Amino acid sequence: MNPEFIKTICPYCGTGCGLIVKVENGRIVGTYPDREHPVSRGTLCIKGWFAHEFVHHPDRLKTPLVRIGNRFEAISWDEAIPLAAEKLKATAETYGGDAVGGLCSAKCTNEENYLFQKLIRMAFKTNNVDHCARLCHAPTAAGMAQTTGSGAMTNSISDLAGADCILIIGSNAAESHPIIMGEIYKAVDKGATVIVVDPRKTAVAQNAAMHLSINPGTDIPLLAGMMRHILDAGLHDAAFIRERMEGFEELKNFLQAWTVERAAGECGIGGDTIRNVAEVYAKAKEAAIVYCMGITQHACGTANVHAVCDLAMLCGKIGRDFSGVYPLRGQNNVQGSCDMGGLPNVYPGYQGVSDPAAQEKFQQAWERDLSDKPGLTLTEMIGGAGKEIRALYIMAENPALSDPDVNHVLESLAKLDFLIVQDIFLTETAKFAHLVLPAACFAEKTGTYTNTERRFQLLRQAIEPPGEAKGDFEILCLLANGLGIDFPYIHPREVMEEIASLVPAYGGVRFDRLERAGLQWPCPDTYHSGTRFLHEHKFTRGKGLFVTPQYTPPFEKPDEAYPYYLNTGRMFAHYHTGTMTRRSPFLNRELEEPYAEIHPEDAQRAGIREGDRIRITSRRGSIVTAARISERVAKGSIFAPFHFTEARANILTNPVLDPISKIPEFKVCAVKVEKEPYENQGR
Amino acid sequence: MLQKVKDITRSILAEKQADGVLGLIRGQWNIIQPHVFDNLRQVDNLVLEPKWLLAKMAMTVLRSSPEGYRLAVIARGCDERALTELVKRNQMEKDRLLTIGIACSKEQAEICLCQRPYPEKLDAGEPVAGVDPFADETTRDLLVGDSRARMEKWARLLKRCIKCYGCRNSCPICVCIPCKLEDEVWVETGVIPAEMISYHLIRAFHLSDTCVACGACQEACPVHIPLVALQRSMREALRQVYGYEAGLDTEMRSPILYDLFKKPAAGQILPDWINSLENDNES
Amino acid sequence: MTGPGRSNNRRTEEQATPRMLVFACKWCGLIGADGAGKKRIPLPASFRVIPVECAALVEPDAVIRALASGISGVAVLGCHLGGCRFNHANHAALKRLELLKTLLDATGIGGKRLLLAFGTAHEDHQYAEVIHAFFAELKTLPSTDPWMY
Amino acid sequence: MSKVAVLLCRCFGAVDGVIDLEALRREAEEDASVVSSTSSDSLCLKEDMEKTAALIRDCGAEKVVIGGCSSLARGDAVIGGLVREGIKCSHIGLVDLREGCAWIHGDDPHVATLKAWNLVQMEIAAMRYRKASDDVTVRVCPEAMIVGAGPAGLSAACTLSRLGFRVHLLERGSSPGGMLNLISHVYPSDEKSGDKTKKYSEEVEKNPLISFYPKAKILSVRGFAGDFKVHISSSEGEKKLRVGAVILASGARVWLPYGLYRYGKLKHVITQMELERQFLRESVPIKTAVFIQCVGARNKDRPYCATMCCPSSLKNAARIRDENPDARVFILHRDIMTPGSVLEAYYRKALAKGVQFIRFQETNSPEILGDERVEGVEVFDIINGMKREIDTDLVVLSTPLVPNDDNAKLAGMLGLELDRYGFFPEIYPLHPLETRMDGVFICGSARWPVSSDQAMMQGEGAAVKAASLLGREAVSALSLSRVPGEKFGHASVRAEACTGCGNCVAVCPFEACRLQNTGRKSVSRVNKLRCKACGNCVSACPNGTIQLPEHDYRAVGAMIKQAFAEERFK
Repeated sequence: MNPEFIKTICPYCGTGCGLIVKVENGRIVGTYPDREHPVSRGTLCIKGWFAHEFVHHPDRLKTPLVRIGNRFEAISWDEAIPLAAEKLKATAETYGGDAVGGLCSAKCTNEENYLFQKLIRMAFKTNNVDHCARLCHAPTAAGMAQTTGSGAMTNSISDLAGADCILIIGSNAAESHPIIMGEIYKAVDKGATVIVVDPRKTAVAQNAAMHLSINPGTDIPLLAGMMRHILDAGLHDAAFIRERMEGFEELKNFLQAWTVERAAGECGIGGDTIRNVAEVYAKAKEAAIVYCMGITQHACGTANVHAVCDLAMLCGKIGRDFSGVYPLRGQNNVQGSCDMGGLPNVYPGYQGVSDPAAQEKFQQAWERDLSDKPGLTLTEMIGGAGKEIRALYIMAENPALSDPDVNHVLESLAKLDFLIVQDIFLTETAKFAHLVLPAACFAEKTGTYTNTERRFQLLRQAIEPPGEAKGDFEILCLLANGLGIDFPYIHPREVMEEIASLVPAYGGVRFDRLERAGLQWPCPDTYHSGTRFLHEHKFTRGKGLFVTPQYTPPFEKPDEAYPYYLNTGRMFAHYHTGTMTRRSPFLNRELEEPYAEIHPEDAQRAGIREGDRIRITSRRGSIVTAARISERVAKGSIFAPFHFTEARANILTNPVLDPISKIPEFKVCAVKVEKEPYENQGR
Repeated sequence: MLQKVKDITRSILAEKQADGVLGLIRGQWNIIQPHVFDNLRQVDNLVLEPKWLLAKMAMTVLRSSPEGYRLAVIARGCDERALTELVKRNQMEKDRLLTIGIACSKEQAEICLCQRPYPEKLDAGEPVAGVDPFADETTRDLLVGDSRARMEKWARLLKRCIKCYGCRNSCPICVCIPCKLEDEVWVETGVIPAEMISYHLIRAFHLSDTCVACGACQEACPVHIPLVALQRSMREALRQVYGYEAGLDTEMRSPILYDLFKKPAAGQILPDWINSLENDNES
Repeated sequence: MTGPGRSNNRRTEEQATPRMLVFACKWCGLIGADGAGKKRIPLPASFRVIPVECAALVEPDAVIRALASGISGVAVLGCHLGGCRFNHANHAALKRLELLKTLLDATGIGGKRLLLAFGTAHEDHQYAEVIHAFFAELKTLPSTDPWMY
Repeated sequence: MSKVAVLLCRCFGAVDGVIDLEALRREAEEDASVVSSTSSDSLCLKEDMEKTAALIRDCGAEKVVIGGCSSLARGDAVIGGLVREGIKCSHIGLVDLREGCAWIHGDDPHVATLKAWNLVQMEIAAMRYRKASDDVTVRVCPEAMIVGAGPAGLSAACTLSRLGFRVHLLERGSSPGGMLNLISHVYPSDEKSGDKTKKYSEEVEKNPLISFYPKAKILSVRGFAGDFKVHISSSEGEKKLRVGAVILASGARVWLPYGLYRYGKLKHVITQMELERQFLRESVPIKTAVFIQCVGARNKDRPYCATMCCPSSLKNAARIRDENPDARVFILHRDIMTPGSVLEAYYRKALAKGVQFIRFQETNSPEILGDERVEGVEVFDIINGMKREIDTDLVVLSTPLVPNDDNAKLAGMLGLELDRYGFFPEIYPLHPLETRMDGVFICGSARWPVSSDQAMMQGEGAAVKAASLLGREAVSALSLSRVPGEKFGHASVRAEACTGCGNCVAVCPFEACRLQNTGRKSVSRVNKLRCKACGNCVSACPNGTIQLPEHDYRAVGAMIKQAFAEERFK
């Protein structure tokens, strides 16, 4: 009768806060913050406090479903697994292994991701494995790997509290990473200066000492302008550059072209502001750069990341306590799923597939021949659906809402020969599936998550999955056996041991070491206590590299036909495609309907009033949503959150890709706005 | 103190004074969590730290328990006061509740700026003297002095609010379902910072006569808003004007709900004929 | 109603004329308002009257809501203490709203933004006086702009 | 969403002389919930009213927003007219555009129009959330309980029984008569008080409709107008009564001035009542007597005038002179209070009979001379400005009537409050003899010290008021109203959201709320017949569970939101 309290990890953002769920009679009845958790320390955001609400939602998938005509029919696991295996095998036999693709998930545990990519790579001898990191921090992984050798947050979240200057670029941490914002406020209370670069006046910007409302997509000009001024004023850390960096001359040459005035012109702000910000940053004893989707989701996302790293390295503000570069990962385990090799070009631990040594190592360990050809990325797989890709296995992803130009995505998904979707709800994507496998949510499985500060944390099973649903771990093992691969694992613990043996940086990670507070990688052996910050004496790649960031202006600029910039993003009560949050009554109450923010002057011109229904149209499609008149957006800009299936902001977004990381340009496209006719106002 | 609490717990369970004792247990993986002790063996793992408000949990345990179930709660001063307030608001029955009062340490009292770091019914531990919250510089900064400067200070702090509802969720006395803070009439939904004036002032005012200054809200705030300071002024006003303090006694009734003809409020000048009214209507 | 409830009252800049909301009890304040109208006593225009059955019906939350919507001051006009047709109802209102003033003072918004007039505005001239005086008072108070966003 | 019709009244130029009503009308039409927006010359005129009603029916509007004059002017009349046309009172919103806008902002038509638009907008927005309270009807129990068988109670009982209602007459003592039993004559008729009581007590005895309960005590009262459940005990034991109305005629008591004028120490310092008792027993001729007025009255403790002490002194002083024409009788007074033609004549009669009047000041009150016994009185006469010594062996102190000690208890049971002195007040000067509790009426000295004939008059009045309630077959909660139109409404509770905290029970001035245990939790219940819709519970409720449907919090929120909405008449 007594309630049980189980310590676990929040399933939402990359902060990885500690939750304690209260279980009564096999049901989760409440969530409490974990007072002893190293990151959240007894606090939670709105999503965390109500994380239990979706778990027992009646919409949860309880049995495998197979498509028959236009409807789904429940089948048993005994039918589902052979069906899946047979279809995948047939596809591989007919079209070759490269016609099969797999999307693993940033929502699943490290062990599951590891198994997923292992399954795809082993069974089909292909590297067509990717996941939604492609849509958020692929540029970070690529860009930071080039500059520092390690595509992860250099420091720990708690380090932010010790910084004297925090430069936040393109992150609305207050809504997307609230607990991290708390650390920033700690620094503010100690006297730190917070500078926010964001076209929108976000909640973060409202609380900052300085807010730079730059034109969308002009991050490189701004950072280049800052670097130029730092160089001109001699504020750079010459000793650091001499000892630890390379490529300085190239950078200097590049900066020749970027006078502060030119930068200011591009950004639409004053040159003195840029000088001022540059000085504040460079002169601060400890300075941190926090960035997020505002940097990465551009067609020049990787170059943006380069520019950010260049600035930090130019001032020597990296590789020590407090100072560093803090990319904020968006999903609870997006760091982990990248680490576990859920990317088409690398094995677990970022060991390149085209690196013969790595290939050899994994071939030996897995006892199968592996492909040395980098696989297709998520965007390429979706784009090539029905062509190069004939069968797709999607584990807990929802590209029908999250990918750019979703109208096109939907068309592509419909073209697939066979689509398996493994999820906890019948998502928009699952509706296209031929086979739907019911999976377990965070409270129903054991495993590890890696949060944005590279901390492996233990997820503990609190309750059993509903109905016949199974943990992804179990499903993967079943499917592997169906495909004739031996996955002899009984517990995720064993998978973790296998990972530790294959990836040196995770060599010391064991479940029993994670019980109390988790471990931050690199952790090479079982005596190592984890690494609080990276690049202390030397960069992971040896010397740090200045990469010159090549500026590409946003692909689509407002013109006469489409006069507004569209910016997409999150809002605080919802999370990504809303699969979980919109099924949580409390969170959904906070915001039930989609909206788009528009500046009062623009609204007045278009005759739009608060709450009116408006139609936003881009070259790719249009959505109808409610207008919210707000000075948070700049004049000439529209902001729309992308959580809503009834007004998918990603119908509008532009699928133009970053050449290196293949991330689409989510943050900028051109749209037009009209008020819906009176009869459609729905009043 | 720990030993004494364990002894009392054992004797309560042995003598069947209560069917369960709510306290903290050091469980598997060294995790400390609330627990209802109902057999003597478990009592060995009982711990008292960290400070963890159990009042609301006691309420939920009593609600889902059969009739006649009696629960003992290991209660700090604030816990006891919160329980008293819950009893006053009919959220639990007084005779089904027993408390094992423990005193807080001086350090804890200083962290909480607690005026009464001990329960009225003290069973274990030495009570330490209370702290005057208004002697604390941060509190004074927020509540005393130039009002314009104070307004800016509060605005700056409250502007951080990310509307996590942690303050409400962790409050031992907030029991309403639904809550006014969830209603778009009172607090704009879907926007952060939460409307500063309405969210925080409505929350603060709803607790004006029930807040026991336990500090749970402040501890749960991810953005470090000094929420307890918001209550202090009202608590102090009620204490000075009416001699009322929340949670001391179930018989002590809130002056804004009862005895309404009595002295209205500080600073309110009444016409002199009112005086006779007060005197005549003591009953 | 679509979209989240949001107020149109938000002030974008410092306003020369304070905006005032009057909750007038039907049995006193409203009679005063009527009388002032009949006598055609000129009053500043930026106040709005919401008639209520009794001052006790004015929820403190509504006062907070009004201040949060960019209204500079709220006046509650009720009957004489002891002269309420609902027994002690206006005493209850007084005690509640006085306590609210404490909170407004503590946060620096200023308790003076809430005017409680019990029985002083049931006649036309008194009503006009109360409105004028409150306007004058509000003009001296610092703006609440830091609280608006 | 409800459909709203907006009716604007030009009031023959009184409104549209300042406010641009046409612009207002056009703007209102734009509003999504408005189905019709019209203006007319004068809504309160019969022809316009009929036209309007037809128009509302035609456009299918459920709710009406009227922009015109204030409710005190013709607003209530317009509402009344529409109610007669079949529109629910709570579905009509009145916006005061004349007194509340046009006439006070006549100097700036532009601003006034803007404000008027805001006011109309506020009401349109609020209308969306206003609902009508559910009404309940109870059968009226055609019986009355009268508390106190003094002159007021007796006359009330006889009047009611003559009107055909059953009456339960409760008396604290053992026989009817009340204070009349303590005095010998009554002023101004100088009748014997016994005669006066007699005709009533005979009727009480004979009339089968009147049950008399001597030595009665009220143990509890529950219920509401039309159906009170009273538990009493009397010499015949305990009994439960069901009555439709209660008339409170419990009277008052005499204040004894211990500590003043050495009362209680000197034998011949007596009160008016003791003098009456002497007269009742056997009249002893009195040679000299000094009456001192306002003893313990009209001072800081009891600032009121008890109204019956001056005439009583006049009565007794005159009587002493009548019985002994040589007697020297003085009345020391601060002011002689004899209002009205009858009492003024009564005063002149006493004057003519040779009663002497000396006026003193409150700050310089008379002093009793003599150590062992009364030898005289020293008084500073402010009329001729000198100190006077009056030889006398009898001093009669005129003391006021004060409330009964158990008034508070009685008030508590009936859900009444006492006034600042402890008497039972009337709800409002406009509603004499009615209390704040519907179905409870007051008369006689329980309400205010009065003479016996006034008490009887009030008794009859209260009886008639009670009869108007008892004569109804049934009452509905909304019909229990004293103002034109329907009652405002009453509070209602959403049981599923109620936390049972009891705040509403604590603050309700009428004990209309109580907690009901529904298994796991307590839930507040509102007695609709007791509820007066003051809204105190609404403000005290922590989560808005208890609401007045006519004044829903969402309506208030909407009004606040619209109060200074976008200013569009640029």
